[in-house]
Amino acid sequence: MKMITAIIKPFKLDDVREALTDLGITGMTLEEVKGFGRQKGHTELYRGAEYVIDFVPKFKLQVAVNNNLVDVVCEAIAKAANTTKIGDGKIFVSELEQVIRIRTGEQGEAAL
Amino acid sequence: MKMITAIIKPFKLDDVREALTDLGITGMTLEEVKGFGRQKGHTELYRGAEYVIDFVPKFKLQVAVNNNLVDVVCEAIAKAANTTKIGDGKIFVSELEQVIRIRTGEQGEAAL
Amino acid sequence: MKMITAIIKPFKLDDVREALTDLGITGMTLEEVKGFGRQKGHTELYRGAEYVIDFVPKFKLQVAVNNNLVDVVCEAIAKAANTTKIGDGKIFVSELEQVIRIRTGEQGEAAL
Amino acid sequence: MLGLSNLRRVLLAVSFFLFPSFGVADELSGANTAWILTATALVLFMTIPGLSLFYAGLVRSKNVLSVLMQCFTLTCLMSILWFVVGYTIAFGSAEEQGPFIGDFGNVLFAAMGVDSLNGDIPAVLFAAFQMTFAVITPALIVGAFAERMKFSAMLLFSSAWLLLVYSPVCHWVWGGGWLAEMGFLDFAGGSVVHITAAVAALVAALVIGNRRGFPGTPMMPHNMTMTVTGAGMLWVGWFGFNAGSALAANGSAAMALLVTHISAAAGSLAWMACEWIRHGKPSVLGIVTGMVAGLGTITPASGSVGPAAALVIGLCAGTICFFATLFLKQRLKIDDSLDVFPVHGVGGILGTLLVGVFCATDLGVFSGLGFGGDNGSIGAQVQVQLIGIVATFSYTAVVSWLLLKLVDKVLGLRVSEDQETEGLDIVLHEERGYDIR
Amino acid sequence: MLGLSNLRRVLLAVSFFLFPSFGVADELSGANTAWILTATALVLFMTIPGLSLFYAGLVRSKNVLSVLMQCFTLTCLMSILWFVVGYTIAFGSAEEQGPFIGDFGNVLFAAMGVDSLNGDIPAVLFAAFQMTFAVITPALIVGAFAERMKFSAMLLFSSAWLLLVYSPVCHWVWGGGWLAEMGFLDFAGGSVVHITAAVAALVAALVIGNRRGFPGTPMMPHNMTMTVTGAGMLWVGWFGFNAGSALAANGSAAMALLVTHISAAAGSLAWMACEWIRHGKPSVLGIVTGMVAGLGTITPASGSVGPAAALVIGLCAGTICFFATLFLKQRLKIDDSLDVFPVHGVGGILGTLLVGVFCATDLGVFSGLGFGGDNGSIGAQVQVQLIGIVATFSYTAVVSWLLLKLVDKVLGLRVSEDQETEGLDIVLHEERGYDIR
Amino acid sequence: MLGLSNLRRVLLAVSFFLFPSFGVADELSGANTAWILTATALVLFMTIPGLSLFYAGLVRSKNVLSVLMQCFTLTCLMSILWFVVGYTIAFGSAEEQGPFIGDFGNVLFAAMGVDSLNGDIPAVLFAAFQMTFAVITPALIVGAFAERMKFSAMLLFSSAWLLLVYSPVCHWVWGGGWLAEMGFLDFAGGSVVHITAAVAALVAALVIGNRRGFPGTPMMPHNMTMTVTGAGMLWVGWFGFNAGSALAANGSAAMALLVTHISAAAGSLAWMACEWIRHGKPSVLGIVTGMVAGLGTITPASGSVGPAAALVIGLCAGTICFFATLFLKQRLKIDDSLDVFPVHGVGGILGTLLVGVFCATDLGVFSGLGFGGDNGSIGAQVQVQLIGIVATFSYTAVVSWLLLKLVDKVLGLRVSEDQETEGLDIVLHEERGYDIR
Ligand SMILES: Nc1ncnc2c1ncn2[C@@H]1O[C@H](COP(=O)(O)OP(=O)(O)O)[C@@H](O)[C@H]1O
Ligand SMILES: Nc1ncnc2c1ncn2[C@@H]1O[C@H](COP(=O)(O)OP(=O)(O)O)[C@@H](O)[C@H]1O
Ligand SMILES: Nc1ncnc2c1ncn2[C@@H]1O[C@H](COP(=O)(O)OP(=O)(O)O)[C@@H](O)[C@H]1O
Repeated sequence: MKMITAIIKPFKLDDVREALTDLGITGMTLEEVKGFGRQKGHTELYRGAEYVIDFVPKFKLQVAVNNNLVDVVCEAIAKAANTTKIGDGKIFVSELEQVIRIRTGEQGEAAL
Repeated sequence: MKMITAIIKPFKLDDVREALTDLGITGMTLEEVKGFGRQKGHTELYRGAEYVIDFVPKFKLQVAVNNNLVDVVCEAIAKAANTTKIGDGKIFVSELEQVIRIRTGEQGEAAL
Repeated sequence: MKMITAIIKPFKLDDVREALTDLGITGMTLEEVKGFGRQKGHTELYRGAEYVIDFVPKFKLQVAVNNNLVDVVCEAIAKAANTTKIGDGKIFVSELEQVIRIRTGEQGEAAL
Repeated sequence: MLGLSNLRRVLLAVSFFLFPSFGVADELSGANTAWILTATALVLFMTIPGLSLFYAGLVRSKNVLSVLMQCFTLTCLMSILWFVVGYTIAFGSAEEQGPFIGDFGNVLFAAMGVDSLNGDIPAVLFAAFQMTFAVITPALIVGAFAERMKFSAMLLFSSAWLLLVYSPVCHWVWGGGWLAEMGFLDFAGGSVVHITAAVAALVAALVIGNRRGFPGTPMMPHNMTMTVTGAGMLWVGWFGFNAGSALAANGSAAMALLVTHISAAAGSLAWMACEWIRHGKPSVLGIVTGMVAGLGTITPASGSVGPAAALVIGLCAGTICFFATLFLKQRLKIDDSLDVFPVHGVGGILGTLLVGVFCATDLGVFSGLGFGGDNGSIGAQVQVQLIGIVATFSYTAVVSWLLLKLVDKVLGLRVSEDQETEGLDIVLHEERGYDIR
Repeated sequence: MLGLSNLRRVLLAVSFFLFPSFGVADELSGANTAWILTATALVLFMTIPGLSLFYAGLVRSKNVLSVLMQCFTLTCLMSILWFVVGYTIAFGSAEEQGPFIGDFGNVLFAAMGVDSLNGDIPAVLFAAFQMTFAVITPALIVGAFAERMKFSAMLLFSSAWLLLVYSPVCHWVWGGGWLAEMGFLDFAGGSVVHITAAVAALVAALVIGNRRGFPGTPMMPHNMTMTVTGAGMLWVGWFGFNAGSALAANGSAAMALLVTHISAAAGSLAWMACEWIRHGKPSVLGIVTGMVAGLGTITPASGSVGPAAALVIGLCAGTICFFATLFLKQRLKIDDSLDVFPVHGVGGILGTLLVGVFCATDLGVFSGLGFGGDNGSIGAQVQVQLIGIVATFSYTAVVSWLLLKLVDKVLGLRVSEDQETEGLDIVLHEERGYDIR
Repeated sequence: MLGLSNLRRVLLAVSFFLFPSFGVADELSGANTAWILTATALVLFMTIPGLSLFYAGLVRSKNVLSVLMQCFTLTCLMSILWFVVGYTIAFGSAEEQGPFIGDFGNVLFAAMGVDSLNGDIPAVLFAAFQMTFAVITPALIVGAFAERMKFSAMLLFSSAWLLLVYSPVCHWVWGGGWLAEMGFLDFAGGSVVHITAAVAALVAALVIGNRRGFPGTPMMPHNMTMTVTGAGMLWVGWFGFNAGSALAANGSAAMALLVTHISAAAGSLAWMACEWIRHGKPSVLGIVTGMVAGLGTITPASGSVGPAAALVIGLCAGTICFFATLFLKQRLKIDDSLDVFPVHGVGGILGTLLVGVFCATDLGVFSGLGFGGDNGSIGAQVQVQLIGIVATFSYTAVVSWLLLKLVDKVLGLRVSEDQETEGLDIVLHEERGYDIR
C-alpha cells in the first residue's frame, strides 16, 4: 500500500475530493498547512510595520491506497488540482507497511 | 524504527495518550485534521443555504517507535480508540529511516 | 528522495527557514502541531478547576529533498533549531518514492 | 431660523399628535437633549460596532476586514458628506421648504450655532442625530455586494448615493417634502432608511453579479458569535433609533421603545418557529435575522402603534421575511449576499404598509396613536403609504442603477477573479483578520 | 389606574426616603424618563450581548452557539410572556394589591396608554424597564445547565418559571406584596433576580446532573476574550440595572451608580487577591468573576448604602464567593457549570443580608441611607432580610424542582450522550460557531 | 461645600461662557444628572470593553489575556484609589483650592452625601464621572509596555502614577489649580488624559526596552476584528467623554458631541488617505488609528470649537499622527508597542495647541466659542496652551521615569526572556485566550 500526500490550493479541495470519490476512493484525511515555495506570499502592513508572509495557506490531503491505484489517483489529483499557475502544489508518494481499521481490527488492504 | 500514525476521534485522545504512556511511550505529536470516510458528516443550514460538511474533525497522532514496539503500540491504540462505531479511524505504519534529537544530536533509537 | 520532517519550537521557525533557504532549499510545508514529550506543558486554572496541559505547541516542517542533501539539511535544521533546552524537538527521515509537481506534471527530482 | 422650521413642518405633518405644544417650545429642554445625546450614541453604536460585526461574522474569514473596513469608512465619509452638504439637502435652513430637496443654507452647518434650537433641542444635536442615520443607511447596502466589490468603487457609489438618493428621500419624508405633506407615516425610517438601502442592495446584487461559486460552493459564516454579538448591539442601539426619533424623552419615546422591543422579540420567535417547522431545527442565525426583520418592520410604525399591534407586526415580519429570503436565494438565485433585501426591504415595505392600518385608534387592543396629516381612515392612510413605498422604491432603484453603471465605467465595480479567490483583506487592505495560534 | 399605585406602594415601603415628593408626582418628568429610557437599553445590553458573551466564552467551542441561542431566545420569549401576563402577575393594575400576586388587569398591558404615568415616568417605560429584568433573570440560570440541556426543555422550563417563580416573587418584593409590606430592602434585585436565578440554577444542576466527564475531563473556556468582553458589558449595563432602579435621575441614582462601581471594583480585587495568594497567580477569569460577585452582592443594597460600605460589601463578596465556588466544585462536585450559584446565589444572599446592616445611618463613614418600612434597628432589619431570603430561596427551590421534573417527563431535559459529545451547536442548531481559516 | 466650589472655579476659569447661570445652580438638574449618569457609563465603556479590546487585538495571541487583565485590573484598582484619595488630591473639598493639589477633606468621599451637589448634579456623580477618567488614563499607558511587563510591577507603577502624576495634573487643570487660573483650555483631557498617559508611555517604552525581536520579528495583531470592535466602542464612548465634560445636557454638550464626531471621521479619513497614497492600500488598522488620533486631538478642544474647525483639527490629527507613528517606529526604533505616544501624545499636544487658535470667535466658518480666562487673543491663548503642554509633559516625564526606575528596583519591570517567549497569559495568569476547535 502507498500513502499519497498532496499539497493543493485550498479552493481546489472540492474538485479533488470529487475526482477521488469518482475513482471509488472512500477515505482521506485533510490538514490545513502553510506552504513555502515558488509562489510568492504577500505583504502585511500594520501602522508602518511591514511583514512579508512567505507561507501561503495550503491543504494537505492524505490518501492511503492499494498499489494498483497509485497512478490513477496521482493523475486524478494532479488533474483536478491544476490551475497552471505557480503554487499548484505537489504530490508525494511513500510506502505504507500496514493499515489497521480501529473499529474492526481489520488489517492491510481490507482496512482501506 | 517505524512511524505509527493514528487517526482517531478527538474525544478519545485522553484514553489513547494514557494507553501509550502506560506502555512507556514518552513522546508523540498531535495534529488536528479532518477526516472523510464512511462516517457521515453533518448538514449546516444558514438562512436557507444548506451545506453538507463531509469532513469530520479527527485527531492525528504520530508516534515514532522501535520496531519491537510496533505491534503493542498499534494494539494499544486500537483498543483505546475503539468505540465500535463507524469513524473510529485508522492506524498507518511506515518505515522510519532516521531520527535525530535536535537538542543533543543523538540519532536513531537513542533519539526516541 | 527523502522526506525530512522536523518538529521544532515555534519561535525557531524563522531561523530554520533561513538556514534552509541558505542551503538552496526552495520549498517546504509547515503545520501547527502539539507535542508531547519530556518538555513539561503547563497548568491552567479556571475558577478552581485545574487542568494540566501536556501538549505544547510545536511546528512541524516537512521538506522533500534529494538523497544527497539529507545530511546537510538535517544538520542545518538541528543547528538552527537548537536552544539546548528540553523540547527542542526531533527530526524524522523517511523514504519518498515519488514526487509530482502538479502544475507541470514533472516527476521525481525535477519536481522538487 | 436654523433648520428649525422645516423640522417643525415634518413634526406637524407626520406626528403632530406627539408634540401638542411644540409651537411654543422655544426653550431648550435639558431632558430631551439628554435623551437625544444618548440616542445619537446608540445609533452610532448600531453601525460601529453593531452592524459591522453582524455583517462581518457572516462572510468568510478572508473577507472579514473588508466588511469592517467598509462599514467603518462609510461611518467617516458619510458623516463628513452629511456635514458638508447632505444635511442641507435633506433639511435645508429656511422656514419654508420645497417638496423635493432642502436649500443650501446649511452647507457646513453654517446656519447653526451652539445656542440654536431645533424644536427644543440644540440644532446641532438634531443634525448629529440625523447624521447617524445617514451613516447606517449606506452601510446597510454593504451586505449585498460583500466579498467582491472594489473598495474604491464602494466609496464612490456610496458617496453619490447619499447625496442623490438618501438625502432627497429624507427630505420628502422628514424634511417637509411632498410625502410629509401627504401625511405619510414613517416614524424612524421604514422608507427613508430600510427601503432605500434594501432596494439599492438588490440593484447592486444584480448589477455586480453573484460571488464566484454561488450558490454551489459553501460560503458559511466564518464567525457566528460575531454575528450574534452584533445582533444584540443592533437591538440595543435600535432603542436610540426608534425611541430617539420621538426627539423627546416622553410617553411617545417610551412607547416607541416598547413596541420596538416587542416587535423584535416577536420577529425573532416567528422566524425561529418557521425554521423549526420547516427545517427541523431552530438556528441562532435564524433567530437574529428574525430580530432584524422585526426591528426593520416596526421602524416606520414605532411612533404610531401600540404594543399589541407590535406583536402582530413582529410576527408578520419574521414569517414573511423568512419566506422572502428563501425565495430570493433558492428560487431567484440572486446573491444578495447577506440578505439585505428580503430582510430590510421586505420588512421596510411591510412595516410602512402596516402602520397605515395599526395607527387607527379604534382597533381595540390593537389600536394605535392616530393617522398622519389629514388622513381620516385606514384606507386613506394605506393609500398614502403605498404612494410613499412606490415612490421611494422606484426612485431608489433607478438612481442606484444609474450610479452603479457609472461607477463601473469609471472604476470597475468588482475585483478580479483571482483577487476574489484570495480574499479582499489581503488584496485590498494588506491585513488579515486573525492570527490566532 | 396603570399599575401606578402598586409601584407607589413599593416605593413607599422600600425606599420612601428617596422620593419625598412622589405623592404629587403626577406630571411626567422628562429627566427621569430620559434616564430610564437609557437604563432600559443598558439592562437589555446586559443580557444581549453582555451575559451571553460572558457565558458563551466559558463553554467549549462546540457549544458556544447553544449558549448564545438560549440567551437570545430567552430575551425574546420572556419579553413576550412578560407583556402578555408576567407583568400583571408581578405588578397588577389596581391601586390596592394583594400580598402574593398582582391582578390580571394588565394582561397585554391593557391598562396602559401612551400618556399613562407610573410615578413620574411613562407607565409603559416602567413596564419595559422591568421587562429587561424579567429577561435577564431566567438567562442567568442558563449557566447551570449549559452544554447538555435540550433547547426545547429549556424553553418550556424557563417560560413556566418566569410565570410561577419570578413574577410572584417580584410581586412580593417590588409589587406591593408581603415582603414589601415588611420593609424588606431589595433595591435592584438581590432576591428577586439573583437569589431566584441562582437557586433555580443549583436545583437545575442537581436535577440534570453533571456534564459527561465532569470533573475529570478538561472543560476549558473556549474563548476567554469573549468572557472578558461580556464582563465589561455587564459592568457598564449594571449601571442601568442599579442606578435605573431609582426610577429617577437624582442623587439616589447617582449614589447607586457609585456604590455599584465601587463594589464591583472591590469584589474583583478581592477575588484576585484570593487567587494570587492561594494559587500563586491572578487570572482574568478570576477577576471578572469577582466583578460579578461584587455586582450581584451590591445589587440589593445599591439604594441603601454609601460608598465606604460598598467597599466592604465588595470585598466580602469577592472573598466569600471565591471560597463558595471552590467548595461547590471541588468538595460537593456539583457541576453548576458556569458557577451561577456560588457567585449569584451566595452574593445575592450576602448582599441582601448586609444591606440590613449598612443601611443604618449611624455607622460613621460606613453609614447608609436608612432602614426600610417601619424597621428601626439593624436587628429588626436583618430579621426581615432573613425572612425574605429564606422565603425566596425555599419557594424558588421547590417550584423549580417541580418544574424541572415535569419538563423532564414531558420532553426530557437532556440530550443523548452522543449528542453531548458531538456538541449542541451542530446537533440542535445545525450551525458552527467558528469557521476561521 | 463638597468639592462644588473647586469645580465652580474650573468652570469659571475654563469655560465660563458655557454656564452663564451656574452661579445660581444650587438645585439638582434632573436632565443634567440623566446625561452625566449616561456619560459615566459611556466612559467606563471606553475602557472595558472598548480600549481593552482595541489594545488586546493588537498583541500576539499568547499575550491577549495579559492586556485584558491589565486594563480590567486597572479599572478596579484606579477606581478604589480614586475613591480613597485620588479624587481629593485632584478636586479637594473646600471652596478655595491651592495651585498644585487639592486638600484631603474628601478622602473616602467623606464630604459628600446623597444630596450633595456639585454644580447642579449630585456631587457623587461628578466624582464617579471623574473616576472613569482616572481609570482610562493609566489604562492608555498599557499599550507602551504590552507583551513584556510584569503584572505586579504594572500595578505598583500605575498606582503610584495615578496619585503622583494624574491627580495633581488633574488639579492644575480641572481642580482650580494654577493652569486653570491662567485660562488654560482643556475641555475633556488633551493634557490631563492624553499628554500625561502618552508621555508616561514613551518613558515606559524607553525604560523597559523593546520587545524581544523588535523590530525584525513579525509581531502582527492577532485579532484585527477585536481591535476594530474596540475602536467602534471607543468612538461611541467618547461621546460620553467629551460631551459629558459639559456636565450638562445643553448646547455645549451637543456641540462637543458634534465636533468629536467630525474630528474622528476626519482623522480616520486623513490617515486612510496618507496610507493609501504612501503604501498603495488603505488598511482598517490605519483608519481606526486615525480615528483615535482624531478623537484624542479634538478632546481638549471639544468645548471650544465649531464643526468646521473640528474638520481641520481632525485632518491635521490624522496626517500628523500618521507620520509621527512612522517616525517613532521606523526611525527612532522605539518599541512603544501599540503606538501610544505618536497617537495620543502627538494628538493631545496638537489639539491642546489648536484649541488656542480655533476657540477664537472671529474666524468666520472656523470660529469657536471664545478664549479661556482673561485671554484676549489667539497669541495669548496659544501661549497659555504652550505653558500647559510643557508643564504637563515635563512633570509627567520626570515623575514617570523616577517611578519606573523605583519599581524596577523593587519588583523588576520585566519578565524573563523565556517567559516573554512563552507568552504572558500562561506565565502570569495560567490561562489561554482561545481554545477553539
Ligand atoms: N521540497 C518541498 N518539500 C515539501 N513541500 C514542498 C516542497 N516544495 C514545495 N512544497 C509545497 O508545495 C507548495 C507549492 O510549491 P511552489 O513552489 O509554490 O509551486 P509549484 O508546486 O507550482 O512549483 C508549497 O507551498 C509547499 O507547500
Ligand atoms: N484511505 C484513507 N486514507 C487516509 N485516511 C483515511 C482513509 N480512509 C479513512 N481515513 C481516515 O479515517 C477516518 C475514519 O474512517 P471512516 O471510513 O469514517 O470510518 P472507519 O475507520 O470506522 O471505517 C476518516 O475520517 C479519515 O480521516
Ligand atoms: N516518539 C515520538 N514520536 C513522535 N514525536 C515525538 C516523539 N518524541 C518526541 N516527539 C516530539 O518531539 C517534541 C520534543 O520532544 P521532548 O521529549 O519534549 O524534547 P526533546 O526532543 O528535547 O527530547 C515533542 O513535543 C513531540 O512533538
